[in-house]
Amino acid sequence: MARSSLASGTGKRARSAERPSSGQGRPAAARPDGTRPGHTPPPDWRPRVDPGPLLPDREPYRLLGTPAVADLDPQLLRELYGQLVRGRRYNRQATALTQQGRLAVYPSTTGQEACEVAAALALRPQDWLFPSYRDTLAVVARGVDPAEALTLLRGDWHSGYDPRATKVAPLSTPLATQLPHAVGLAHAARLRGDDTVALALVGDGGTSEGDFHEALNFAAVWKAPVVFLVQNNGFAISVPLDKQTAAPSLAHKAVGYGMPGRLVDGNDAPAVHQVLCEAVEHARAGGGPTLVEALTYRVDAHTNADDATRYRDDAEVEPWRAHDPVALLERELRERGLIDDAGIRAVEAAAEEMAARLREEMNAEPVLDPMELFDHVYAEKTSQLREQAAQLRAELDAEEE
Amino acid sequence: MARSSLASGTGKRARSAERPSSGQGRPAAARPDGTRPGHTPPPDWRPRVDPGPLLPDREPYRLLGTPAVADLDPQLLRELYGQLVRGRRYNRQATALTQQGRLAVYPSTTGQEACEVAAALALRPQDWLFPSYRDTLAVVARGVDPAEALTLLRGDWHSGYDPRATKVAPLSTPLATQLPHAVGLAHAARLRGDDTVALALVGDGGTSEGDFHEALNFAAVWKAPVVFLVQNNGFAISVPLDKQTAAPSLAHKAVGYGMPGRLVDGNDAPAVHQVLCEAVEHARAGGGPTLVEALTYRVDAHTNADDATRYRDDAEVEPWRAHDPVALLERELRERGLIDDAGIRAVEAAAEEMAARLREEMNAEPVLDPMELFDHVYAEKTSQLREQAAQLRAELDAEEE
Amino acid sequence: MGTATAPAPAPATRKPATMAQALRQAMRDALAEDRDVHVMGEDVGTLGGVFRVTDGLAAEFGPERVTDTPLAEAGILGTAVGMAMYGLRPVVEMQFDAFAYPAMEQLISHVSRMRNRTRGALPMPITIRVPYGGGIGGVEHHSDSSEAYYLHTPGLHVVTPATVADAYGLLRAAIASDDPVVFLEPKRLYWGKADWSADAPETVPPLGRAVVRRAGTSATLITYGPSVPVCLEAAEAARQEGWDLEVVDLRSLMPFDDETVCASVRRTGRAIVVHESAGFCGTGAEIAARVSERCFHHLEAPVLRVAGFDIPYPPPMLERHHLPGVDRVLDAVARLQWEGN
Amino acid sequence: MGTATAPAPAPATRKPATMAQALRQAMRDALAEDRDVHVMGEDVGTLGGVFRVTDGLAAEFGPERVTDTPLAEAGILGTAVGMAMYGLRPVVEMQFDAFAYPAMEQLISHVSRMRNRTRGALPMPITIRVPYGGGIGGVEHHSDSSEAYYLHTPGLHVVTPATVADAYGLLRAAIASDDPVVFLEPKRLYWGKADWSADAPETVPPLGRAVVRRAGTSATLITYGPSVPVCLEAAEAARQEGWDLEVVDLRSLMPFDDETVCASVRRTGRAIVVHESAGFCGTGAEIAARVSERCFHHLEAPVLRVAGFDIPYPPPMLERHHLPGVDRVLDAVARLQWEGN
Ligand SMILES: Cc1ncc(C[n+]2csc(CCOP(=O)(O)OP(=O)(O)O)c2C)c(N)n1
Ligand SMILES: Cc1ncc(C[n+]2csc(CCOP(=O)(O)OP(=O)(O)O)c2C)c(N)n1
Ligand SMILES: [Mg+2]
Ligand SMILES: [Mg+2]
Repeated sequence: MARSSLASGTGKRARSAERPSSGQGRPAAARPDGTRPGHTPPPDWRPRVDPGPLLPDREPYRLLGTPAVADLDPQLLRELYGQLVRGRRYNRQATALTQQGRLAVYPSTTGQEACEVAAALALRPQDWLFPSYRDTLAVVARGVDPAEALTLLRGDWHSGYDPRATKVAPLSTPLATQLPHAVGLAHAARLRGDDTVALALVGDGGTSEGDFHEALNFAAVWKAPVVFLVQNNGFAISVPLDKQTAAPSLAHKAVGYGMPGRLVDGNDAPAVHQVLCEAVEHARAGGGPTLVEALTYRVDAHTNADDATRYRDDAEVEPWRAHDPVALLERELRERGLIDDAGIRAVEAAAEEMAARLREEMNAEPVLDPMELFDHVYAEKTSQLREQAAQLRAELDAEEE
Repeated sequence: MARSSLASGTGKRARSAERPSSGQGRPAAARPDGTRPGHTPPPDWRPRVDPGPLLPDREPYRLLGTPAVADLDPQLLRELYGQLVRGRRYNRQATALTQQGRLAVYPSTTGQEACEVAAALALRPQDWLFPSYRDTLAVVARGVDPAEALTLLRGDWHSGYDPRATKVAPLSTPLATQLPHAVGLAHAARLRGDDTVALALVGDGGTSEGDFHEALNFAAVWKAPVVFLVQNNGFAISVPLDKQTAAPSLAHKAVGYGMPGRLVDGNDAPAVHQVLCEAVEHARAGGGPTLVEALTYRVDAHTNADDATRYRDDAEVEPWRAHDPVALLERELRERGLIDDAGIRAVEAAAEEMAARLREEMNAEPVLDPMELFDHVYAEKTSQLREQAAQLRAELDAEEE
Repeated sequence: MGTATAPAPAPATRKPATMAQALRQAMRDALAEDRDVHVMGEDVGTLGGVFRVTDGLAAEFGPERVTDTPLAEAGILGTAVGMAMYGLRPVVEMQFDAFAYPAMEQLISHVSRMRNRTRGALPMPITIRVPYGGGIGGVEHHSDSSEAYYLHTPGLHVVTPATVADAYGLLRAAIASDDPVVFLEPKRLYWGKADWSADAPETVPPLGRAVVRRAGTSATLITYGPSVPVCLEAAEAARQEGWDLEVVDLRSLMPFDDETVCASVRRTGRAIVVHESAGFCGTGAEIAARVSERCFHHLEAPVLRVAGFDIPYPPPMLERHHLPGVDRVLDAVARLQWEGN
Repeated sequence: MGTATAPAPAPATRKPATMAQALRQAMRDALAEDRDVHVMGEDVGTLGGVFRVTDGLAAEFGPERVTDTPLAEAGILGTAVGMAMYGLRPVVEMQFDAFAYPAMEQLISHVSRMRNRTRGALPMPITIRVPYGGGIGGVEHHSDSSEAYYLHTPGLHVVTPATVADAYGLLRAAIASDDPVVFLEPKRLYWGKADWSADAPETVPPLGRAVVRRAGTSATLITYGPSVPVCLEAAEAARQEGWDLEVVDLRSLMPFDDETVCASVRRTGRAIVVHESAGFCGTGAEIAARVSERCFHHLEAPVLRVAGFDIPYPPPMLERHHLPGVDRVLDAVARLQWEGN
């Protein structure tokens, strides 16, 4: 049990590159590299893939404000902008609905609209989106009805839209648990010969969960056509990133799975969109999964029920307001003359219309049938559930009398 | 939902390094780097640590057969050798005991003795070892009684030694679940101001489990004094490494946690020992955790109950037999004149003696008290357990009549 | 049970306190008295927990004693196991009932078995606080009652308070216990107030003692946690129908207080178990089975169960149809085969 | 139950087959008939599983249909969920009972709830095969009986065969089910042989039907899986004492066949539930509770339970003291308050 004298005890680490190579007299003749015959390396070893290309971008990838933005399709930029404005308005409206008691709770993505919108727009019709609980906006941007997307948070049922019809998985409340689902679905599609890609969203906090790890590993081993987008918005409720990870960046986790990692400015909508499109098409082409980390910020509190002043200063939020995804794209569009005041007013009017329709729909009292509680537990009710349904039926009838 | 025209669709990835930088005429004056004022990077971003130093060795680190071995303490080399021979003998003896029905099962570490022994010898008395189910040999090399270490596998109780007295955690059957324990213990020691380090062992298969991920992440965030040694022996039962991971190496996983990764020839006992000692002392000095991947090979079947011919050829095993940890070190010692035939015979005789004692102890029928089943479930028996114990007592009494 | 009772009460004036405050006080006192006590979990530090139960503790005891962990429940419980191996007494918070599931492997395979595995060498003095149950309008995964999983896992204690005073006393006892205790906190009772004094908390019996909350003669309602107030209300309402119901608050589900429960049922001759979680293989199954066996010749009617339906916890707008309420309890009382029925 | 019965039997000669062989045949037939069926798990491919239950399937159907996964149970079940979302029918193997615990989160939060969550849009036709139970001399974590956890989780079916023919039929029905089925395979019956024909497997009733394995009049033994042979043996032994015991093999624990069970108990007036897993909050609790309620006026004695003790599963050299054996069953029968007792 004694500690040997071999340990340097200094904590310094001898890297292979730094290996002492000045050999003194050796019993057997040394090879040019200093090793002696009969002393072989482990037989099976070779680097399995070159880690170099897997390493993420040195700095967050950006397009807005760079020369490269000139190459982008103006139509796309306008579409992104329209969705951003609509998304911002959606977040505001949904938060207002919580104050009016029309929604139980709403986790806002104000400040994160670029990620939400770009994720939805990066997909083709046959692709699937796997949102986390915060990503109602991505679900809506993908085309799900704005009110149906809020069913979970209003509380009349769990998932309000049809995942098969919309190709949007249910909003996943248990963090990171939706990631293996995305991998499994993408894998299944590939086995069937379909060219479907799955895009899964997760937060910075969610990367700490075991399911994150298992999902990324399965995806890489199976070369599943799946893209993981981590929205690093700086917080998991109150817990800042530096209590969550010590990694150089979350995108660096990709290397350990053997997939490429990308780092992108999450408030630069065209940049997020481009990086995601590249990853999605790479997956579609059989290249396997990608991990994308988008750097963004949760400008609102965790939810309307949260008090963010308990864990952060407004001073921390300010610079992010200055780096606002909507404003950034608007400036670019204006500078390039791709939009004018009238164009902006039109976009805002469309967003207002969406908000008005949403308000109206959410103000209608949902019609609920308590008996539905028993309808979907199994394909067919068990005799146990038939008995329990009869009990509730009787209670409801008695109430009505 | 439509796919935008922005995506290149080629699957090619624009790296930040490859970003188009040739700017045409731009609406606003560009900065030297091509970006324009008002277009800022995400405010909070900086690379959290430099990933460079975290990247593992380019090739498995080796000492045997290299000039560097001349700097090692001959006494240590002999100690390692003695333990390797003893370990090899222990593996053989334990496997024989399964054939004689004295052990329920034995997962052998033949071929992996260098890792097992080096792990035990890298620790100081105040340190803790967290073995996986396969690591009986490391437990014994740490000083636990060779027969007590086999209690689990003989089946008279679960853990046969006192973990507090020996500073060896119970052999952990559920894979990777012991890793968070090691982190917690190391963290607790640090909080108490003790200079204890925990060394946790896990297999290549075990790295796929969520607990592996969560443990490494906690360790890095907490800067816990813990070292993770992955024995990559090529297989998880029948599943080869390439169905387990697509990573460049398992050591590359370190980068994603922000801890250094090391890659070492797992059959080179002095190299494993040195790398582990450095990592252990680095942790002790407050430097935080290290992930070490040792490349080795499971020469025997998974356990005595396994039939390895179902999933691998003998041709695959052969080169590893040639890269045998005992033979490698023996050659080095002989070449350096650090051991002669007599010395080897002495080492072998000591190993034989250990084996003979083990045989004897394992041949004795253990004395078991069925009533002990109720003794350690809680600090004090619940009334429920008192009733159940009384029932068993009555049954046993009736049997005796 | 290796538990401590709370410190002896000193005379003090009581004032209204919530269960959340009493729980916080219990942790505060435990942290102050024993430097081995550590509080850890998601958001328990700076934020003070999503229910504010740990509010102020990090400020008072520092981030090493009250720690915001990474977001990984298995990691939280798994590292707590290691801390306990070293002699600490971790108090772990699972943010919500359903978010404790990722930690099931650590709970079942290690927390509950480590003492037994090592013949007592490695006890696991870990308290696992789990806000549980429904009735708060929570969205999916925020209203589960998972006590039956824990109860079916030998080696765990399972405790749940229904009053402000018990919240303090039972949590002190749980933290003081040398065995792992799953401490279930009824979310919808967090903000209920009662007159209570932090300076003179009542002493409580060791874990494993039920209490008769209301004496009665017609039948016994056996219940715990969030269903205790429901049963007390039902008992009041039942007086109008001529039933005088006894209400037993189990407080500790494991160890289970057979003595108090069976004494009550033998006295009344009738029993109903009331709880929120799904009935099938739930706590009520165990209680009905053991009461039926132990009190067989005293029973005038079968032991009935009023439990949640065997369905996933419903969306908030439908939860009232799922939760056992006063009416459902009274319906069950009416089915207890009274003379002339 | 949305289940299919096995294909109609064609005349064929029966020969001895093991339960492992019948299970393999069931998967083979399902794989051959339905290209959406996929078998996945640790070592199920090349090796054919540690119990060889999937032996030869990878060779026959290829590694995309019969897949060796990475070593991560939550990942296995979680990816199976995604595969089921796309319309496949994954048959997942958990290598041993206790190694299914890391997948509990996926099981409880998703597998069991996805259909309900999505109003039927995303059914989960997943079969989760779990070798379970003790009596094989397994070291720690290799002998658990975890059915009660599954039974307490609404949305899951739980099935366990006790005979070679049922192994085939129930597994076919499980794979054909549009709902998730936890399929518990009694390890110690894997190698038991019975005359059976792969060409003419018996048809089996849909999931949810118990069967009377032995008719009797004195009392009913209610049991399943590995305890069925124990009960049959006990029933034989009991004849010498003058008791004629009926043995009900539940086969399907959820749905639970109240009809068959209660009909039997009403006939015999006495009942004992026998199973290996810990008694507290175990399957026996549910059965005793519901039988006591439903057959109250027919019961001559309380429903008794013969179950594993409430302790972690013992080391192999002590397991026989834990497992409910013939003697313990007979002791319980003797306690059934016979005339003159
Ligand atoms: C498994 C699980 N544990 C805990 C929670 C409770 N919870 C809800 S949101 C949240 C923080 C999530 O942070 P992050 O992943 O960064 O996503 P963000 O909220 O920032 O979008 C927590 C802890 C949960 N939903 N699921
Ligand atoms: C959580 C868990 N799942 C499955 C098993 C069953 N099992 C025992 S050993 C083994 C393979 C382990 O492979 P690896 O981690 O490489 O370690 P090695 O056996 O090579 O030492 C498996 C799957 C287990 N013990 N624990
Ligand atoms: Mg976040
Ligand atoms: Mg291995």
